[in-house]
Amino acid sequence: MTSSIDPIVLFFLLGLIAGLLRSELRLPQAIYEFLTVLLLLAIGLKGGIELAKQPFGELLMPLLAVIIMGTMLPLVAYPILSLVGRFKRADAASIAAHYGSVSVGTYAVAIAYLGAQQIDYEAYMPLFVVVLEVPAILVGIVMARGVSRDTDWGKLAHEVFLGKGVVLLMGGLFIGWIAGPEGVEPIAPMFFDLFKGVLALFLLEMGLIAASQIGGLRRYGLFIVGFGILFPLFAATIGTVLGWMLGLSTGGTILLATLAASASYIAVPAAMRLTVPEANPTLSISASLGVTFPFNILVGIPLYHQFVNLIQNLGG
Amino acid sequence: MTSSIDPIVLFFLLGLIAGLLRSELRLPQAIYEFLTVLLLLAIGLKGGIELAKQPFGELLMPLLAVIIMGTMLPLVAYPILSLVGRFKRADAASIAAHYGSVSVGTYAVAIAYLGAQQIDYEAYMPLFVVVLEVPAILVGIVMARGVSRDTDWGKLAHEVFLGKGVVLLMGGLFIGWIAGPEGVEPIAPMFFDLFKGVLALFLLEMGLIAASQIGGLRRYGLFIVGFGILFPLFAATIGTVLGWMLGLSTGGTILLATLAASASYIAVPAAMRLTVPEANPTLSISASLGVTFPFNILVGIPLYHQFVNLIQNLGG
Amino acid sequence: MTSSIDPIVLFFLLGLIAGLLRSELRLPQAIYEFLTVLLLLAIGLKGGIELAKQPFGELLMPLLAVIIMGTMLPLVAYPILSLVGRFKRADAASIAAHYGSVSVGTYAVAIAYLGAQQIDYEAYMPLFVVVLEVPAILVGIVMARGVSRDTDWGKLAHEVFLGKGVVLLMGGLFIGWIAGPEGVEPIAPMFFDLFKGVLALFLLEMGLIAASQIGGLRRYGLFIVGFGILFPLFAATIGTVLGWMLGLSTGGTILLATLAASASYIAVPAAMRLTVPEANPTLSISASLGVTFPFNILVGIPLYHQFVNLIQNLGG
Amino acid sequence: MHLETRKLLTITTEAALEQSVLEDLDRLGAHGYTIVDARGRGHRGSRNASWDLTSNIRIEVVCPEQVAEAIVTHIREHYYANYAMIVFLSDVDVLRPEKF
Amino acid sequence: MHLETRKLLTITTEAALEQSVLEDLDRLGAHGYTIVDARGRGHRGSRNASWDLTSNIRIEVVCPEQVAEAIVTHIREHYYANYAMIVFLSDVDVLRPEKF
Amino acid sequence: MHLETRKLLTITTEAALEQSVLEDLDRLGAHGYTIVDARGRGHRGSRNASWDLTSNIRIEVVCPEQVAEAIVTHIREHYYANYAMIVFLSDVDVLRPEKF
Ligand SMILES: Nc1ncnc2c1ncn2[C@@H]1O[C@H](COP(=O)(O)O)[C@@H](O)[C@H]1O
Ligand SMILES: Nc1ncnc2c1ncn2[C@@H]1O[C@H](COP(=O)(O)O)[C@@H](O)[C@H]1O
Ligand SMILES: Nc1ncnc2c1ncn2[C@@H]1O[C@H](COP(=O)(O)O)[C@@H](O)[C@H]1O
Ligand code: NA
Ligand code: NA
Ligand code: NA
Repeated sequence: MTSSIDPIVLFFLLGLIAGLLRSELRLPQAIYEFLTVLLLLAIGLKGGIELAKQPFGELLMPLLAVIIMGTMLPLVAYPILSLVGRFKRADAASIAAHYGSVSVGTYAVAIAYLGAQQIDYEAYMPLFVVVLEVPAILVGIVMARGVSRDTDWGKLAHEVFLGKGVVLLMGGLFIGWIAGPEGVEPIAPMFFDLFKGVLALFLLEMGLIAASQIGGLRRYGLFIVGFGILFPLFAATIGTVLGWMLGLSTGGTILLATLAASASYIAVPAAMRLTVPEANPTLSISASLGVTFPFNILVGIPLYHQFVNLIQNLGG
Repeated sequence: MTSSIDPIVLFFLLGLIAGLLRSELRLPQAIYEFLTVLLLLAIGLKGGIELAKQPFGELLMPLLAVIIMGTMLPLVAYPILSLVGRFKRADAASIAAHYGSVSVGTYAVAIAYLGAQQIDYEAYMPLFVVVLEVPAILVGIVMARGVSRDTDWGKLAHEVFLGKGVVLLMGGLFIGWIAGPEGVEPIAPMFFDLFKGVLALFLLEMGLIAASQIGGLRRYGLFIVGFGILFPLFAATIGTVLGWMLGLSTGGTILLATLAASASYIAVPAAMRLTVPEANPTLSISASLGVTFPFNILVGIPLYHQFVNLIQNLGG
Repeated sequence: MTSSIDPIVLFFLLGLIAGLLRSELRLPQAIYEFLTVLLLLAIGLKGGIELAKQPFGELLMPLLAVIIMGTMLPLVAYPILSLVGRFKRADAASIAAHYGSVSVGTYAVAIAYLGAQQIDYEAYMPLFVVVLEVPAILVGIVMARGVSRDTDWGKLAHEVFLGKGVVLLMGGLFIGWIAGPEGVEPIAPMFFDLFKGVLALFLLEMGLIAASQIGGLRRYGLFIVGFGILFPLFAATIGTVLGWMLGLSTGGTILLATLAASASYIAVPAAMRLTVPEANPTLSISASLGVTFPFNILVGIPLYHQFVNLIQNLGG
Repeated sequence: MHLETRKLLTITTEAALEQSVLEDLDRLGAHGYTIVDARGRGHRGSRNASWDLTSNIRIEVVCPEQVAEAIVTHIREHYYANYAMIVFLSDVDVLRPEKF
Repeated sequence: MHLETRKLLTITTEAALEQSVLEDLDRLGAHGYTIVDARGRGHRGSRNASWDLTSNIRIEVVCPEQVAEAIVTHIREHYYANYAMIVFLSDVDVLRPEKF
Repeated sequence: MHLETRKLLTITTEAALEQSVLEDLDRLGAHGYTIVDARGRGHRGSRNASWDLTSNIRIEVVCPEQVAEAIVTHIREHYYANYAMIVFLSDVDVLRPEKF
């Protein structure tokens, strides 16, 4: 394991510091959206061409296990938030949903980390990203309001399954899978060669956004900071154990731990805003973006790598 | 001829399907404009450096022939639209103008197709794109309103010759021509290496836009669908024969057929909106973008390749 | 010295001509901002990884000398503008500040020029860009209003040191310095391979903007055109002599001459607008963008190269 | 020049509500609307549009008084408690009253 | 605070008309205007600004009543029949009436 | 439907002033504002938003009459002489008057 800090993480720090110093620096929203689209497509494509290389018979079990994990994590988070954090029902449910779901930006940093360390991982990991996005949202809604008549499940399904994230990840996956390694070659300069540059710029902007969420923290106190660090550590442990039980490679287990530890800031906030409007979005976003995202980027991913080494030494 | 489907076409399908399913996916308008600028400049530059390599004495005849084709095509389309389609004068004229002119996006897909198949084509093809853009507009206006005093021809010339398309294509052509292959090398990563990636993203957005035009089709019925497929087939035949008569290479003839078959959705709609405002823009755009563009991208280009093979076998 | 014109300069001319002909061509503002961000980061990164390669003990003297130059240049410009140009105090001070400061776009073209000619330069040049941005602003304000109580120096310092330019240049410098050549490699395709392409697009837009400033020239007459060419020639001479005295390399001296000759159009106008609002921004911008920027890009840089050759022949 | 008076209803709210509010407008009888992207500040804090979740939209609807009232009533009941939102009304003169 | 009343004229129409309408405003005596990019829906369907052709602009002009009338009359005659467009008028108080 | 009247203050000015004007609004008692990016033309020439320096913003503030007056007075004194800017006022009806 090389020890030097990855420069893309420095871009995040640059954005964070510039934001905290109230620099006028900011990327136009159109550029931020563009970078997100590029990341999602690139992750999907990368997964797709790998799938094209190998049979993927044994996929069902891992997918099922991962869905169960995505369902359980918010169920664990909720009582903590509710009893220890003393949040009202809607807020506890909403935050729990954020932490049960995943962050694509964190996942992108993790695969960049694995790339730099030349650690392989299973081709179907992007599928995990997709299937982990959804269940926590449903669990969150049910926790907030029971299985209510008011919830328009059709609309919700539309919102969840046709959101930008799922469509671009799945779309990239299919295109990569159909086109295969050679087919994708002509578009590789855009989606693969530029990947880390795009990620660097994306993280610059994420740093700026994270800085703007720190205000929310000041208002809502220490509990959120604690939860935003401790719960990911717990979730990463679950992810590590699950990855090990599923027999995933080192890289795959690190990714699963990272996904478990990451908290959503795109799909879940949008869905919660519409279905559980009485939840205060500042709470969940300042936890997810102001605490957990920086923690995972700066400290978490290498740490989860250690988790995996540990369990493999113990278990192997 | 390899048979595998080009991944850039899959991006178009992804956009189309996402649009039809009413996904929230969309690229910011600023990004769409940027991608268009990149495509236009890249096509121009590519043509320009080729021109720099070879003498281009024999250019006048082909240009003249192609201009005549661009003038005749709307004259053929008009009576069909007017008599068979029963469109009012302004609408028939406007649609005819769209089909007499060309689509740069379709052209870009065609050169990507030729690139993938390693088929060469004449360097001056981008000039064809430029000269084909204009005459159909003028013919369309005259068909709609006669040689009217009301038309401000000066303003129109400005609109047509200084539109984004012509300026960037011609600008790229000149820069490529002056700078030559080595001069352009330092900017090649942006304009050539990324070309197919840019095209893929552009097609993703075109798919979304095309999907939003399907509504227009429902309202205006089957005739438009028929016309939007059959007229391009006819025009491609004309283009194929003309390319063959001009002694163009296989690649050049495919491109000319594709240009003939393609219908404008940038320059012509803008010009028509201002000069023939009583024409319903939904009609022409839903034909051009909702039917002909997808048809050419998905089916047309390989088909026109067959046309060219056929005529060359018959003729040679 | 190869004589062929650099294609990126042709992009500037394309924008300029399109603008003068009132073409509808324009890049969305979001894209313009994005290109600026990419240029600033790339310049910083490039400097940073060079700094990482070599010790930089002897930096203090040159930095100090350069700061003094940046302080003196506006002091020379002011009396010329005031006495010969007959501008009111605020306007003379503001224009002087623009010319004492620097233009990052011009600097980028100069390093592209050196790259094409394979001329090396000192790694720490981006630091010069940063330290030259600031002093002229302060001098300008003091010239306009004395050391006034009204000026909110804290706010001003914030504006100046946390502006986009300084943050991204310094940020890039630090990241490049910490990450080193290998660390930066994964993001090289974005920041280095695309550099000239990004610069070409940036210059296209600068050409369009410069064209829109020509109107300002018509109103404010010949003096501005003369000043906008002659003062840079004078400043470049100073820069050349200073570079030679500091023992800079040929490339470094050309860059210092170019920096001296260049006039700000981002940081200074923004600062002046807020601190010396009675200065007419059209005057300084039409001089800086309408005259000096094109002059430096098209004529100045190769000319300053000759200056440097001359002094090195005389002096050596 | 024959002009008639209509209500101009301006709604500034979170971008996330766009779809939902537009469906309401349609159902409650508005014949059209105009949207611009916006940012701002209010009781629910600063919404600086640096990303989706903190973006605002500003919706303008010209409509007859009863429609305006129906919309305001609906919006008050469904969105006021939980969303960043302001609504205001004014009178405007329109040329083709049958359009609105 | 001395305020005078002027007309505020708001035109929402297709982005393609920008150049043309601005020339009209100038010729008919408006001393200024403000434009924002917009999207919307009306009798000519949805204009969602996903690309040039379906983009709207919203133009605001503060001017004396006669100028407003001249503009409205001109616009009605030249654009109403064929373009997606709405126009409305209201009263506003301005500080430096000589500017408008 | 209980409505109360408030002032709607609209300020169109150079984007460079955003920070400064917003601080003023806050200090002078406005409880919120809405901003959209704009371009335009006026006595200080064309501001076409092709880059930062020629961009406008359009700020909207709903507030009580005295606050509006305080803002207008302050703005007139501090910005009118040197900046591209227009300000106008109108009446609007609001639903939750305590918000403004
Ligand atoms: N007094 C006000 N004047 C103008 N716009 C306001 C005002 N208050 C709130 N807004 C806008 O309405 C949005 C939601 O307001 P609020 O629900 O008070 O947070 C804000 O983000 C602003 O864009
Ligand atoms: N009732 C309305 N209220 C607000 N804006 C409208 C209304 N009707 C139309 N618009 C706007 O004006 C544009 C053109 O309207 P129309 O000519 O009716 O299609 C639409 O795209 C909307 O942006
Ligand atoms: N009569 C007007 N109607 C609407 N907007 C105006 C008017 N005059 C000026 N503006 C806007 O206010 C800005 C500054 O105006 P000015 O200070 O007159 O240059 C312009 O760039 C326009 O956006
Ligand atoms: Na998680
Ligand atoms: Na055609
Ligand atoms: Na200088």
